[in-house]
Amino acid sequence: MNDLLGIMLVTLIIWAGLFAYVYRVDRKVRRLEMEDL
Amino acid sequence: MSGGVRLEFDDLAKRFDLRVVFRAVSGAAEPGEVLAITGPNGSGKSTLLTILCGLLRATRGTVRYLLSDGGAEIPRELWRKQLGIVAPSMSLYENLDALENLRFLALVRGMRQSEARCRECLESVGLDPARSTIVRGFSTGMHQRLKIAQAILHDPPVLFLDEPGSNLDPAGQDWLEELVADQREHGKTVVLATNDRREMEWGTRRVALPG
Amino acid sequence: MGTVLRWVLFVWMAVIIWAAFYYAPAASGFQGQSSRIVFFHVPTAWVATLAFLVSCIASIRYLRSRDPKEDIRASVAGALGLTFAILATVTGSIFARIMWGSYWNWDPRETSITFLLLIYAAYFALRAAIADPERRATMSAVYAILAFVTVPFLVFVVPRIYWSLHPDTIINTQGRIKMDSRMFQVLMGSLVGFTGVFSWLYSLECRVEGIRRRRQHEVL
Amino acid sequence: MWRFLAEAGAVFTKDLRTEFRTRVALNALGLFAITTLAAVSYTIGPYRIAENDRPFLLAALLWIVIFFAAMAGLDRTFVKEEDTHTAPLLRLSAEPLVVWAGKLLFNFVLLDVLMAILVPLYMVLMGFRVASTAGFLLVLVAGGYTLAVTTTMVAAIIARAMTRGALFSVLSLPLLLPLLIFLIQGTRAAVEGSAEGISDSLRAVVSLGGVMTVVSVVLFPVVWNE
Repeated sequence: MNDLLGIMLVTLIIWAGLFAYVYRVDRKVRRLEMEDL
Repeated sequence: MSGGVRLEFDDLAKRFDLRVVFRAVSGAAEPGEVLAITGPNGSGKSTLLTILCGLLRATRGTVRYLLSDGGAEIPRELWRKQLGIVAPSMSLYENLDALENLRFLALVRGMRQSEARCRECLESVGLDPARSTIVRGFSTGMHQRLKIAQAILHDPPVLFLDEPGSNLDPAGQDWLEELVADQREHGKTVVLATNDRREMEWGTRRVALPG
Repeated sequence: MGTVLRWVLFVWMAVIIWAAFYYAPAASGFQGQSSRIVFFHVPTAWVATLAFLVSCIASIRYLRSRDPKEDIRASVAGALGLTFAILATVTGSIFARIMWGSYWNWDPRETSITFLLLIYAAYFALRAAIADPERRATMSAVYAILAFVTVPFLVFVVPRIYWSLHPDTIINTQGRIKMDSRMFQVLMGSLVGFTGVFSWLYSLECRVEGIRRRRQHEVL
Repeated sequence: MWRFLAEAGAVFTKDLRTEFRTRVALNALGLFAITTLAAVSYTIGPYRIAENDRPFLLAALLWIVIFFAAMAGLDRTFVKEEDTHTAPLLRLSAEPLVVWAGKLLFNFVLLDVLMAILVPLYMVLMGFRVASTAGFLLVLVAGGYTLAVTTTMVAAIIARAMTRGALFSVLSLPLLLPLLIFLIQGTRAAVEGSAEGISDSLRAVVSLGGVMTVVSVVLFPVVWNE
């Protein structure tokens, strides 16, 4: 059972990391858009 | 062609990616007149001409062709029937001879029974219709004369001449001057892009492109 | 995409990942748990197709309105479509490896995705080959529509070529693994999740491209 | 309508006359086809393939040779217009669809000439016998047309691109995959003489050709006048 758990946790970590990165980019883009207006 | 065709262009600008070729260029050309477009090399004379004849889209600004009697605007698809153009960047089919070139252009321009007209144009520019050497064998002068022949083949109300005198011998240049004068008498609108001092004199109106 | 929606997406996908491993049972007829890749392979293929659709609609709209924003949408959808098509092909070959023991054997689904991959590759090869932004936009829009017209022919061709090109391969004939209800729910949930991720990335990248083009064109 | 045909005919004869005097496209097509065929027949030849595989494999090889030969030469007609700067004048003189029809006819005739040379040679070298010749000819002609209409459209697109190189085949092949599959099936059915197989593939090839024609009529002016 534990290897399944292992894979799941790794996938969750990857997903969290991806989400954080994209979220940060989203924030930065919003700031750039504010600058332009 | 009955009444002539008026050409109007205002606030024309053209940019190739980051390089602005010209900006805010306006002007008009009337039937029976010669609009001379001057400017140092690289100022965009040829680009402007390509835009005016509809082969290139301007980044900004408008180009309009109006029937001089009534002022109705001619739609873009019908422009091509109104235009004749001589330009260094436009050449003819090098594997066809002079007559074949003209016959082909006459046919695709929808001219009927154009054989006589083709021969007449050839003779008027000083080329012998009987000679069947292909255009690749032509001297640059003969090539230039054939280009002028095709430009007046369908008797267009608007004529664009981009450095028309280049490669012409002195006799050719005199003949060219007569041609331009003759076109003006027939109420044609001539747009001339040149740096040649003599050709500039033919212009009744001028648009100077900044360097 | 409001901020709340983003967090909902985050939680949704986390739940999907958990469900894919624990909520859904392993499909029968497989070596152990490896069938769970279906929850990640099918959505990527679905998003690649969806992105192609979005790219084609934006291309048609560009040709009508000549509005650069449509060109941005078409190219961004294309870029995402290419990424997901690659993901789908990779997960597909792993999936084939599990199901039939060979990495690649022109299974109907694989052919459609590979076909899509070829089209995206060609689309970007064309975009790279044209310098003038306006001409690039028009030519790539025309190509996208040409490819769009060809896809249905392949979708209808695929079942036929599957039998005629390889009549002799002894692959599980029904081609579809049996789905019990829980697996089906997780798969649908995963589809929704991936579509959410796609639309977020899509709108984000459109905005980024918009800013880049605006910055670049300050000159005129 | 008559005027349209006359003008399209003029574009066609112009291209034909140029091709006749320079033989650029025909050389590219013919040379490529013959060398590929020689390589295929030398390395594989009719006897190395198992008897029951022969109909399918020979059909597949035939069309692959034809397709790649097409990739070598069918873009010439548009690329030459741009390279020799004759396109602007043509753009100003002729209707876009006239140019499309003329060039399509030229590519179609070029392909027919290629197939007329290649297919008999292929039959001899590869021991390729066909049960229903009529069906085979129909598949060849329909395939030739659909191949021509698709490649003409792609050629028009890449002619306007600056760096060309292998762009023509990169762009054309994904669009031609379904056609290739239909034609291989049709040819195999012709070898085996199964009328039903032939009509299946013909219906598919003709409908694909029809769709491509309709799309080209709408999109070609957009590409040509860009």
